[in-house]
Amino acid sequence: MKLRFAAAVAAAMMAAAPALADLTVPNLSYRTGPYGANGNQYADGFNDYFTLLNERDGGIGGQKILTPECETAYNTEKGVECYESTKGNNALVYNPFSTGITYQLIPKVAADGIPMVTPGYGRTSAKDGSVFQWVFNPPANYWDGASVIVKHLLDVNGGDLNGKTIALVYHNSAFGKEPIRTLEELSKKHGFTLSQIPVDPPGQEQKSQWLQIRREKPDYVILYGWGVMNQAAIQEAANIRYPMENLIGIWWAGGEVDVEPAGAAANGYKSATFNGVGMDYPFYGDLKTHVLDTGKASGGGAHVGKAMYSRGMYAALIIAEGIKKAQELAGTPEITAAQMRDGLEALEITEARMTELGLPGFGQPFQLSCQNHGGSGMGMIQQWDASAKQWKLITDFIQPDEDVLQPLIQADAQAFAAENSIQPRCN
Amino acid sequence: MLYREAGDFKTSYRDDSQTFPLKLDRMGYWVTLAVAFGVIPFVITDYWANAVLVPFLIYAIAALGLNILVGFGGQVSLGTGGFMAVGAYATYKLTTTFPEISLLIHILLAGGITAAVGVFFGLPSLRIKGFYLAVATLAAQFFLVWLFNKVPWFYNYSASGQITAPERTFLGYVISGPATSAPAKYLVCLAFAVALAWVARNLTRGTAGRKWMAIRDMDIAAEIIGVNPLTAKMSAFAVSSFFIGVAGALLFSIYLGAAEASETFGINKSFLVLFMVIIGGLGSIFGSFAGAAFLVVLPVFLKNVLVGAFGWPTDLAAHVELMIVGALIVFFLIVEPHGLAQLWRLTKEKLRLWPFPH
Amino acid sequence: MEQLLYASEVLVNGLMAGVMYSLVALGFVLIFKASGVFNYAQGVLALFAALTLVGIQQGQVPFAHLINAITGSHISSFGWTVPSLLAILLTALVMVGLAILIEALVLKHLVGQEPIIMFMATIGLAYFLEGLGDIMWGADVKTLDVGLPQGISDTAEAWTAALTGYGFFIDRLDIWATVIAALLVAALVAFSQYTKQGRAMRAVADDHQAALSVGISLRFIWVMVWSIAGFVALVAGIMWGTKSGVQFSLSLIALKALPVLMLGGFTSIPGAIVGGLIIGVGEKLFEFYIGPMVGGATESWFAYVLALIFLVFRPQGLFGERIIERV
Amino acid sequence: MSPTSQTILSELAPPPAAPAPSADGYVTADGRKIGGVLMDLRHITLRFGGVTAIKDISFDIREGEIRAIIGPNGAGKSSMMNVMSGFYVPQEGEVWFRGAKRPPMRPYQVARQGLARTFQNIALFDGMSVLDNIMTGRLTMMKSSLLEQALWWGRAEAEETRHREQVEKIIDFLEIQNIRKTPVGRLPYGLKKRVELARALAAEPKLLMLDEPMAGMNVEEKEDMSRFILDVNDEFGTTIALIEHDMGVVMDLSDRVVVMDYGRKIGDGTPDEVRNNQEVIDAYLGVAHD
Repeated sequence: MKLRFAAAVAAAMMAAAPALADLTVPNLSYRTGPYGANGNQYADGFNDYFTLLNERDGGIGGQKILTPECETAYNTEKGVECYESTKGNNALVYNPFSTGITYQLIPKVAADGIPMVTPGYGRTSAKDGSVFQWVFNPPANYWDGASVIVKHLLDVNGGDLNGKTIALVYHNSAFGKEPIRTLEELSKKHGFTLSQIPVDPPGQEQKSQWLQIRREKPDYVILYGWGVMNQAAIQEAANIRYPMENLIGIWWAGGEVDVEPAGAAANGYKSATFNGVGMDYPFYGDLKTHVLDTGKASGGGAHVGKAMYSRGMYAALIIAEGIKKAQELAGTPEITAAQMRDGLEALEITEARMTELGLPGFGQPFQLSCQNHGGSGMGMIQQWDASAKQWKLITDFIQPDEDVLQPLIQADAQAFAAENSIQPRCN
Repeated sequence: MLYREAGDFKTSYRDDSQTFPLKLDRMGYWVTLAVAFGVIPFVITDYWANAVLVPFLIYAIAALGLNILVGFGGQVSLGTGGFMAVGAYATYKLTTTFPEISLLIHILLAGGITAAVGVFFGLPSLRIKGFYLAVATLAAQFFLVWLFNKVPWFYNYSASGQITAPERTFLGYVISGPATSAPAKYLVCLAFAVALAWVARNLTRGTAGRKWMAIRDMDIAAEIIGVNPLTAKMSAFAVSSFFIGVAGALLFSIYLGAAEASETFGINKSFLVLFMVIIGGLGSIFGSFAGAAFLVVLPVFLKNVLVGAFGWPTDLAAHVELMIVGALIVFFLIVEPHGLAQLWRLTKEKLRLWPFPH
Repeated sequence: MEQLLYASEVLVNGLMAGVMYSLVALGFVLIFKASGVFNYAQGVLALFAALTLVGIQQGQVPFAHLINAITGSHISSFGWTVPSLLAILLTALVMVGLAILIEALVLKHLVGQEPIIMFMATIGLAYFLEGLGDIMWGADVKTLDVGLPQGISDTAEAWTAALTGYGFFIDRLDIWATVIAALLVAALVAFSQYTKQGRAMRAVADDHQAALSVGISLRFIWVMVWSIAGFVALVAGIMWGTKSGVQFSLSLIALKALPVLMLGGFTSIPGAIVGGLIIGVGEKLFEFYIGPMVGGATESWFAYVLALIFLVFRPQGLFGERIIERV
Repeated sequence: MSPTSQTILSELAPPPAAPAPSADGYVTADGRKIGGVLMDLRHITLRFGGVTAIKDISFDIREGEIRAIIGPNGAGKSSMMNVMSGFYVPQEGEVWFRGAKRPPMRPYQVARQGLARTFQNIALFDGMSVLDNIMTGRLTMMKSSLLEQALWWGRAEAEETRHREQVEKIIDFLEIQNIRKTPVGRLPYGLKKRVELARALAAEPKLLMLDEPMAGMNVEEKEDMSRFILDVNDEFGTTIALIEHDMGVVMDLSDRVVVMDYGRKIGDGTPDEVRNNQEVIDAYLGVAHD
């Protein structure tokens, strides 16, 4: 009796193996916990893109793409469990959608030889492919985001930020602390004063922080928040009547969920983004025909077109293009994880290709290489229109300040290489 | 009738105070150990190591530690996450500062440092009791996490505040860092878990354990019969924190390989370990293992059943999983408030009588 | 001078924040006082109440996601909206129903267990309700609007500006919260002083055995107390939900209430209020004066440390009864 | 001490049967030798807030003696014992033990000087077995370090076995062998009392204090307990101070008796003397206090 039970437990502990010959891209998602609202949309977008490819094109190169989901609850340990339980099934590439889990997985994917793609999050210095051989963070990273925002502020101020003050309100975690070093460099370069205001997660209560902002009256506030912290920050900003157009969030503070609870007061709030917004793309026609109308949409299609959904979709797009490239290079549709890495390192997404995919201007053109795992790092600025309940793009793609970023990335990557005795390659 | 104590006589007090007075229990124990050390390392996969066994062993150590404090010492603590963070960060600082010294020694030292921190935060227990103390230990939890987040020295000034375990070897085998094999991880954790369980058993069956339990059961009477509450409570905090520190060190250096204070060692960790202790059984060493196994395995099990076998969407499964875990906690408490260990004892008592129930 | 004005503004806002903490702490105190149960699920109760309120208000179909997943349908909404006041009433009824269920399924079976076991059971309950709330109403961030105003109060700003030359920031929602909290406490006091049920509740709080022996039904009292705590959770949920949307993180406000409880004593309603005010003011002033020197974000731990230091000197809390040790 | 009781005391002439207590002790009626002063309580006054529980009481306890403290409910007997065991610190007065004045110290330090006691409302450790409870009586004698205990090495194991042997003797003596491994919480009242006595005995105290050791017992149990008390005194030569309600028991057991009423001492002497003391009789018969 006891033995039989143990056997049943053991059997259940073994994750079900998918049919061979399919390509597996595990979707480490989170639909519960404090960040479940964001994770929900993202995971739906990620799934739907592959569903569309499977339904419309029969997969990529004739190979169906499976995206078995595993719930991480944004928890690093569950993330590791998900990674371990899925990697055995010929996992091709990972996209954990959590900076914390990314840090856990960086050494693991290197040991296992499975590439990881972290669009817009994760470890910034992973852009240096000579050190981080298995990690990719195109098209933009946290430091790019900070630089793009400052560039935008330069544009708004006629190229001069001298004497201005900028406050950084940040999630007191790995993610929130990322831009500090960049912004410090940029403040030296452009002569603005940077003040740092940390908010401990979860961050529903930010009265002190916003009273401080009200007293100090910084010209601009940059928001690196996540989850409830964003909603609370935008609400408090509205409460003190901080000019919304001077409050600019990183892309993870740029979803509908972040602004909607504040209602009309959030009108004019800006955030960075590395992908297009809204549903004015031909792509959505196909999506409707093949996925939404056939009832195959992930999560019932409730979030199609939302900002987080779009980002999840874009992440899937980058991975799909990588698979395609890898198949070309390998000369076979049944690629391995190592071949996937080669495909990603040869990945080039042009404007023409984006148009071909039905998403003209949705994402920036970029090219990866052995050395460059991060792409061009451009971002746009979007602004919230509360009456229409829509994000509007107000700039084109803005190039980050590579002069400042590149040395920082190199220094950080080299420190990592030294700490872990990694021999840089690509020479 | 197969499981019995009749005829199992003790001829010395030494025999009588051993861990498993019954021969059958003793045999079961040795067989378990033999399998754990002799069989599992050869069959273990990455998945079993990383998703089940390694976290189980590490949490068992933490639960043992907390059980010493709560179950034996009667002092409720919600600072476990913070103390685990001390262990993790101490290991990180030690092993990056003195890379030539074995990681295993650093882990023990980290336990010692955690013990010192634990004693400091345990001092209020001399004045504060019960739930007030539980909430007071949250001060340690939040302050320590804030400290490790805030002071760059603790994370060697890395940009994101993450700490990453460097590669370390023991007897030529890699035991830390990404290249660690599943058996190596498992064996290191197993060795620590077995050794510390043995230590916990020794402490709780002897003088220290009696002092702790006396304070737990009736602190005033304990003092009047000669127990110094200061040393008794502080030694409970020290020993408990040592265990928890080692667990934190292993969690970081062997299991996860990277950690961030607020994410990995948050308040949830404190609650999780406390659940393990209560569900397993307060004041029981076996219970610490049972509780850890229950709470590590159950979610993985439920996830695999609901998502893997039934094919539910992951979010539904995750929500149902929460409901099931919650309902099971309540159910267990109603059926047996003294935890899995008591359930196991009762089962054994029934087995002794089987097949003649009267 | 300017610094002093800023400090006063911080102090006023600290008081307001304290009221918000007190609202959560009140629920804990009610249950602990009447049943000796440290109800960890209080935060989740607030989340559950707020979720239910939004769900009823917007005419969501409960368990829509589950139903859709099983039957393949696409339902989500009844297509009606319910007026705020009615929705609040209906939610209060749901909370009463929940209290009855909790009593019948959990508490009844655990009468007389040790406090830590009861505590543990409420943690199990918290898990369950968290999952249930998500399944019933979905995990999205929801906007809660029952018509409470938000944002800076112009009147307060104008007055203070005229008086001191610096216009204070006072959130209108906070003013409302203060008024509502005052009304709530007054109602609770009136209830416990002037109604038969209230007196029975106090009797149980004083002495379980004695209350039972004069024929008070413990089960009824427990249901009643949990219902009231559910209602208090609803009020707290409305306040916090209006502030930052209804979502999982709402349940974490319980962590803000714990130091208030330590300070005020687990059994004292005035303690919950005064403790909340002290914590609110203390953590805001500390963040204002000391925060910048140590890198900020001190609010996560300061409240606990303050309460801890206080307790070392006065172990029974602010309003707790003095502990006399006997053998 | 009120003047009246002082006069009464001075009127109490030394009885012919027992010689006056001197520095060197005396010999009891049944021929036991009583030694010098073990504990001397001098002018003890104890107040709780405005309530005075003990008013200027002095008496001594001699080596080898069985000394009883009696009095009606609320007389302050238990408070007196709490003062003796160091749990309460009196506002006035001195406690002398083995010829030295007791400095301010914590109760556990008092215990280590060689005092052990039982409690009126049994204070056993409910979660532990009978054996472990009795072993706690010997905690003050344990010398092994935490590290030795952790590794069950060096002194730890030897110590455990040695003390276990002593405890087993006490278990035999009190005839509780069959409940050795039973958790104390499950025992009936009478046995708990016995285990508590065992725990106190295990400490091998110089002075054993028993707070109502026979309260709530039936006649048979009382007889057993009386026998144990006498045997302890006899076999180990342990000095015993006891509080008891049952006058019959007190008169049979004790060598000298202190009588308390309303926090005052109203009588002190051999059982016979106390029995004939008018104030004691009044107190027990409930004569109205003025």
